[in-house]
Amino acid sequence: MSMLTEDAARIFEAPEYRIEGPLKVSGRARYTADVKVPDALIAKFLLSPLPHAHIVSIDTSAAKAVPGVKAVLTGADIGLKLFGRVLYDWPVLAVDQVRFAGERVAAVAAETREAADDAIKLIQVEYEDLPSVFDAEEALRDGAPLLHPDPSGYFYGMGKRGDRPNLNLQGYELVKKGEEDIERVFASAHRVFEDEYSGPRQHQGYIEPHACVLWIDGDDVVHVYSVAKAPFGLRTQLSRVTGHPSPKIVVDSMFIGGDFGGKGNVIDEFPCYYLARATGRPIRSINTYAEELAAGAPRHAVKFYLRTGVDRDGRIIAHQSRAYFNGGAYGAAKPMPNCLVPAGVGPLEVYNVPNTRIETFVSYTNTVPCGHMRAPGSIYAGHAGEGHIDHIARELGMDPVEFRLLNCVRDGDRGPANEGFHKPKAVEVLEAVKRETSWGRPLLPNHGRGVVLRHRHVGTGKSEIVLRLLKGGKIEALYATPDQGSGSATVVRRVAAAVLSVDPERIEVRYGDTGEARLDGGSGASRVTHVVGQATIAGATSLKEQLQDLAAEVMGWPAGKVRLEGDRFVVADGSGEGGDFADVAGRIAAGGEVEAIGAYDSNTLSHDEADFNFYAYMIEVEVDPDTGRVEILDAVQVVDVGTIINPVAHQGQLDGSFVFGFGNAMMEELVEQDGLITTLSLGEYKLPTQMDIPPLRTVLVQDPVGCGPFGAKAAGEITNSGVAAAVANAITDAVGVRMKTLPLTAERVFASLQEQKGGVI
Amino acid sequence: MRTFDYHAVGSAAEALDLLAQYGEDAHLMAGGTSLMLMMEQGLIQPGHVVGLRSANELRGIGASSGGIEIRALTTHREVERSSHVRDYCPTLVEAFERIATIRIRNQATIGGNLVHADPAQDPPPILLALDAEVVIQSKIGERTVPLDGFFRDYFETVVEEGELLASVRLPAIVAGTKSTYVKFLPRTEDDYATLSVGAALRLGADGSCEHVRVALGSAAPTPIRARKVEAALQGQRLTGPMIDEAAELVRDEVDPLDDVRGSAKYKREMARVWTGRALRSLLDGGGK
Amino acid sequence: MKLEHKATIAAPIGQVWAFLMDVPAVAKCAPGVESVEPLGDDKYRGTIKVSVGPIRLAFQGDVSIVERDEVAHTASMRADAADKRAGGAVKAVLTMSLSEVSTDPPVTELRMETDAQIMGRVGEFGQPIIRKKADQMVGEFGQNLSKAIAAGIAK
Amino acid sequence: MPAHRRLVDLLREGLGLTGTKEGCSVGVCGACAVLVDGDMVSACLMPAIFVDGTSVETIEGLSPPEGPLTPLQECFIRHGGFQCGICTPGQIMAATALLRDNPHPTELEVKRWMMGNLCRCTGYYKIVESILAAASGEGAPS
Repeated sequence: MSMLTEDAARIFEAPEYRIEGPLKVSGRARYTADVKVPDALIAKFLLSPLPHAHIVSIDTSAAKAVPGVKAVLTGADIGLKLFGRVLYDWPVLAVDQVRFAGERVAAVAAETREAADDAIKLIQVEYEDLPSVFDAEEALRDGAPLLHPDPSGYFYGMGKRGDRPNLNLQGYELVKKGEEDIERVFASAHRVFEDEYSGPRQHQGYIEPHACVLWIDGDDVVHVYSVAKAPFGLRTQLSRVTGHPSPKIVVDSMFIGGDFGGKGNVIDEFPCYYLARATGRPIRSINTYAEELAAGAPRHAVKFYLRTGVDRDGRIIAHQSRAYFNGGAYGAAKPMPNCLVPAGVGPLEVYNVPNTRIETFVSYTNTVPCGHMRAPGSIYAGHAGEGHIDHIARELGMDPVEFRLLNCVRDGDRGPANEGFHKPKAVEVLEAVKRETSWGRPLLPNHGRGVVLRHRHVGTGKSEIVLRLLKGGKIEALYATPDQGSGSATVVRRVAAAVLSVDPERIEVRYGDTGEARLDGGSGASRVTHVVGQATIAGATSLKEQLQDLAAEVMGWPAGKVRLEGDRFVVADGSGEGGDFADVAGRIAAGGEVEAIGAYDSNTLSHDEADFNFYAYMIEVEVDPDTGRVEILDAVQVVDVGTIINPVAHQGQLDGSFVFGFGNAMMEELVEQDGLITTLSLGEYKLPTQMDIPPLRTVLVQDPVGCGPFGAKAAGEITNSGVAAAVANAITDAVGVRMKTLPLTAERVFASLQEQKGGVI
Repeated sequence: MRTFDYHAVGSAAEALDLLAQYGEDAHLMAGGTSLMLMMEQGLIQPGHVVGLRSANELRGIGASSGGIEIRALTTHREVERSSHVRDYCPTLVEAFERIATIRIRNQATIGGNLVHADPAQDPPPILLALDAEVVIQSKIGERTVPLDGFFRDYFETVVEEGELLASVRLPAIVAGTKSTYVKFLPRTEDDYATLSVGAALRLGADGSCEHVRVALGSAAPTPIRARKVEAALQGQRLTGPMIDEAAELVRDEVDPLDDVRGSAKYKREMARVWTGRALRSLLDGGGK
Repeated sequence: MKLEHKATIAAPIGQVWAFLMDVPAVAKCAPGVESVEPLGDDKYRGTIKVSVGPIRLAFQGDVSIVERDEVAHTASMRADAADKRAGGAVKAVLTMSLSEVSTDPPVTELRMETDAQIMGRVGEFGQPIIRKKADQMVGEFGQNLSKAIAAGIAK
Repeated sequence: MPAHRRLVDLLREGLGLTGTKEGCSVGVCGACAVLVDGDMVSACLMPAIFVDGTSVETIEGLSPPEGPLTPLQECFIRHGGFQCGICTPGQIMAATALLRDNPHPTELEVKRWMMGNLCRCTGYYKIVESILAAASGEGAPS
C-alpha cells in the first residue's frame, strides 16, 4: 500500500499530540526504577576486579552475617548458568573463572542498600591471575590466551553456528562478490588505495541505568519489571536459563528511559531470579551509572583495513576489507546470527562494486562484553568507508560528490555484499546536496566541507497487535512494544484510524505485558513503524471488515454493502442510509466485544530488494590550527524518507540521530586501561549538551515507497552514523589532515597537524 | 554511603568547637557538592559532618578596603549575580558563569570550592590573577594567607585541622588594570577545563607592562601562577610576538595530568597557546 | 599503568644490591609504609597509608620477591594489597635493575619500572590523580632508597 | 531519614515521588533537577537534611494528577520536547525555573540555562522550541 488515502493524508499531516505525552511531562510515566513492590530486597553484585583470573575460593560467611542480608549467592550456589541473546556464553554468576573486570562474581540481597554494600565488601575472593588479551587482533594470534577453549556446550539460538577459523572468534564472516581471484582485479586496476581506520568503545549514554524488579508469586509466576526492549525475548532467555516455564514468566517493560541498543542486553534479571528464589522476597536491582559504564554492553571498538581499486574513469572495480571488532569476554549481548556486528560489510555499502572480498572478525578479549549501539558498527563503517572514498576522490582529483555520483548504486545495482535495493535514492540525495547546500562554494581559510553518502536498512521483525471494539464504542489497540521514545503508540493510533477511517481519538492504544499482549519482537533496529505499523494495518483491516458486517447485521442494512468511511457507517447502495460511528459501534459492542488480531512478519517481504533509507550529509567546519578544536558551522542532513506518520516525532528522531552521531564523532570514548574501563561517570564520558550542538538543517527527499504502513520507512537510527565521516572529511578539506581514529578530539587534530608540519611535540 | 551524625551549626565558632571535639572524624560541609560525591564513593567516611549552611555570618559579599570580600558560604551563583562583584570586576562574573551548570552553581560555594582544591576548578585562576587572599579562622583567631601559596597539592591546602576558611578578600583594582578568564573546553561546555587561564594586565602611560598576572587551571596538581611568564613581561613594552615568546615559558611551569581532557603533552602546549591568547587579548584592549 | 623512575646512588653496585634484598629495609623507604612482617619464602605482609587531601586509604597486603638475578642485578617484587574501608585494591609489579655508572667514585643507577593496576571503588575515582600520586610515591621511594643506602654506607 | 540520605532518596524512596529521576548520580545529567526555594539543584548531590525548612518543588507539584498541564508541559508535548521521557521531569523543572526568572528568554539564554540537563534522544532542538513556544504564550488553556 503506497498511495495515501484521503483519510491517511489528513491524519498524518496534522501535528501529533503524543499519547504518552501527559504521563511523561508530568513525571507519572512509570519506569522500572520507579516500581515499588512491598517487602522488596535490594540486590547488589560483587564485580571481578581482574580481567582474567581463576577463582580459587570465595568466602561469603562474613557477608551473610551482616544484619539485613538475606542471601549471598555465588556461581557455586546456582551452578553454571549461561545466558545470551543468541549465543548463551555469559555466566549469570562466574564459576571458577572471570573473563573481564566487571564480571559478576556474587549477588547479595539485603533489606537496605547499605547492608548490601557492606556485604559486598565482606565477600572474600581469592583469585589467581590468568594471562589476558585486550586487543581484537592480538586475540587471533598464535599463543593468545583462549577465553572459551570449549564452546561446544553453549546454546546457540539460530540453528548451526557459522564456522570460525579461530576459537577466540565470537563471529566470523566472509562475503565475496564477482571475480573469485580478486587479486587479479586489483592487478588490473588503474590505482589502488589502502587505508586503516579505527574507533573506540562507546556507551549508549541512555540516562536511565538498567534496573529490574522481580518476584515470584504464590502460583510460581515470575513477574518482571524490566528495561528490556524486547520483553518476549527476555521471557525466552529467562526461561531457558532458569528452566522456569515461559508461560509462567510475565515481563513488563512499558517505558524505557533511553535505549540506543543498550537495553537489548539485560543481565540483572537472571541473578535477581535466583535471589528471589533464595529469599522468597521480591528483588529490586538498580545499577549505578558507574556500573553501566564499567560493565554495560558498549559499542565495539573496531579496526578496519580497506583496499579499493579504481579504473581510469574513477569507477570502483574491486574492494577488499577486513574489520576486527573487539567483542569482549562474551558474545551474549549481540542479537545477530553468528554474533556478528552487522556493519562489518558496511564501509562501501552504497556503492556499485563488482568485485569484493569482505571479512568480519569479532574477537573474544578480556574486556567488557560489547553489544549494540544505535546503528551498530555503522558509525565506524561510515567513518572508514566514507573517509576512504573521500581519500580516493581527492587523490583522483575528482569532486567528492561527483565521485560518489559516479559510483553509487542505482536501480537494479547490487551492493558490495550482493544485496539488492528497492528503489535506491543515492542519486537523489546527492543531487539534493548539490542543490540545497553550500557545497562547492568558496571557503575561508581553515574552513572545510565534507560530504557523506550512506544508507540504513529500515529494520525487520515480527509483531502482533490486538484491535478490539470495546463497549462504549472505543477501539482498543493492545500491543507489547516497549516505549523507548519513538512515539509508536501514536503511530498505531494514526495508522489504525487511517485504515478504519475513524477519528483517531477513538483509538485507545494500550501497552500490555507478555502475559496479556501478543508476541512482539521488541523495539530496535528502527523497525517499529514498519513492523508494528504493518501489524496494525492487518488488524485494522480485519476489524473494519468485521465491523462493516456487524453494522449491517445490527442495523438491518444489506449485507456486504456497508462501508466505514469518514467516521460513519454508510450503506453503499445509493440509499444514502448510514449512521455515526459512535451510535452504530455502540450497538455492535452491546452485543459483545469485537476483536481482530493483526500479525506481521517482515520475512514475508522479498529479500531480494530490501528497503533502505539513503542519506547524505554536508557539513562545514572551522578548525583552530593552534588547538585542533573543530567547530561545526553548518550541518545539513539530506534524508530519503517514505510516508511520514508522526511529523513532529519523525523530525525529532532525525534531530536526535544527528546529535547522537555528533557526540559519537567528536567526544565519546570509553577509555580502557589494562582491561578496565576508566571513564566511569558522565563527568568523564561526556555527552553533548545544549550548548554544544551545531546548527542543523534537514532536507527530506520524500517518496512513499517504503515497506512500512502507507509507504513509510524508518527514522530512528538512520543518520547518526554519517556525522563522523562528514566532519572528518571536512577537516581534511579545511586543513589537509585525514582523521582516521574516532573520536575527532581537538588533541587528535592538533597532533595530526603537528605531524603534518613535521614538528614533534 | 556510611551514615554520620550531622551537626547544623549557626556560626563559625560552633563549627570550630565541633571540629575541636571530633578532630579527624569531623568534616565540614558547605554546599556539599564535592563532599557528597566523595562520601558516596566511600572515599571519605567521616563520623561527623558539620553543616555550615545556617552559619549566616559566613555568607555574603561586601566591600573591603577598596576591594571586595566574598564570604566562604557564598554560592557561585550569588557571586555571578552580585552587582557588587560585577562593579568590582566583570571578569570575575564571567569566570563564575563558566563553572559547571547553574544547578551546581546554586549549591556549591566559593569557600568549599577553594578548600576542595581541585586544580580543574574555575575560580582559582581568576582569583589568583586578582591577587586574592583567604581568611582562615580557628579557635585562636584568624590568619590571612595569599591564595598564591594556599594550595599545597591535589585536594590539599594550608587549612589545617581545626581551621575553616572564612572568606576570600580581593584587593582594590588599580585603575587601568584589565583582566580576562579563558576556559578551553574542547569536549562539552559543561566539562572541566582542559586548560584555563586567568590573567590581569596593566600598562603604564608609556605602554610598558606595570603589572601582570597569569594563573592557570588544570595545568598542575594545584592551580598555579606562571611566574616566569610574568617576570618576562614585567616592565617590558609589550608586543604580540613578545607575549608569544613569554608564553613559551609556561611549558616549564606546568605539570599537567594525563586524562580524558587531554594528555599532559597536549595540555602543556595548550597552556602556551591560551596564555598567549589571554595576554594578547588584554594587550589588544580586550578584557574587563 | 606503567611508571618509570631512575635514581642515582653513590655506592658500589654490590652494596646497593645487598640493601635491595633486605625487603623490610627497602619497604621503609616507601612513603606511607607502616609495618612489614616477614611471612617466610620471600613473602612479607604490610600496610601502607596513602592520602590524597582528605582521602585516606590504608592498603594492607603482601609483597613478595618473584624474581631475583644476582648476576644481572635485577629483581622484581609483586604487591597485592587492598583497602577494605573504601573498597579498592592495588596490584603492582616493581622491577628494579641496577647498573654500574662508575666505580671510582662508586655510582650505581637504579631503574624502577612499575606496572600497577588500581581496582575497585578507589579506581572509580580519578585514575589520572591516582597515576600522578603513584608516580610521586615511586619517585619519593627512589630518593629515599638512595638516601638510606648512602646513610648505611656512611655508618 | 538517616543523615546520609540524599534528597533524591528522600523524594523517590522516602516519599514515593518518583517523578524525579536518578540518572548519573554525579550532578551532571539533570534528571534529578528539583527546585529548592525556587533554585534548581541536583537532588543527587544534596543531602536530604539540607531541605529542612525549605520549599521543595518537584514535577509532581506542577500539575495535579487529573488537572490541566502547565503551558510549558503542553508545549513539550506539542513540539516534541521529549522522546523516552526519562530526562523530561528534570528538563521541565529547569525550564520552569528559567521562565520564572526570565519569562521571555532568547534562544541563547534558553540553551545556557538548560545546558545542565542532558537529553540523549531529542538532540535538544525541540526542547528549545518547546520552551520558546511556552514563553511566547502557547500552551495556555484557552
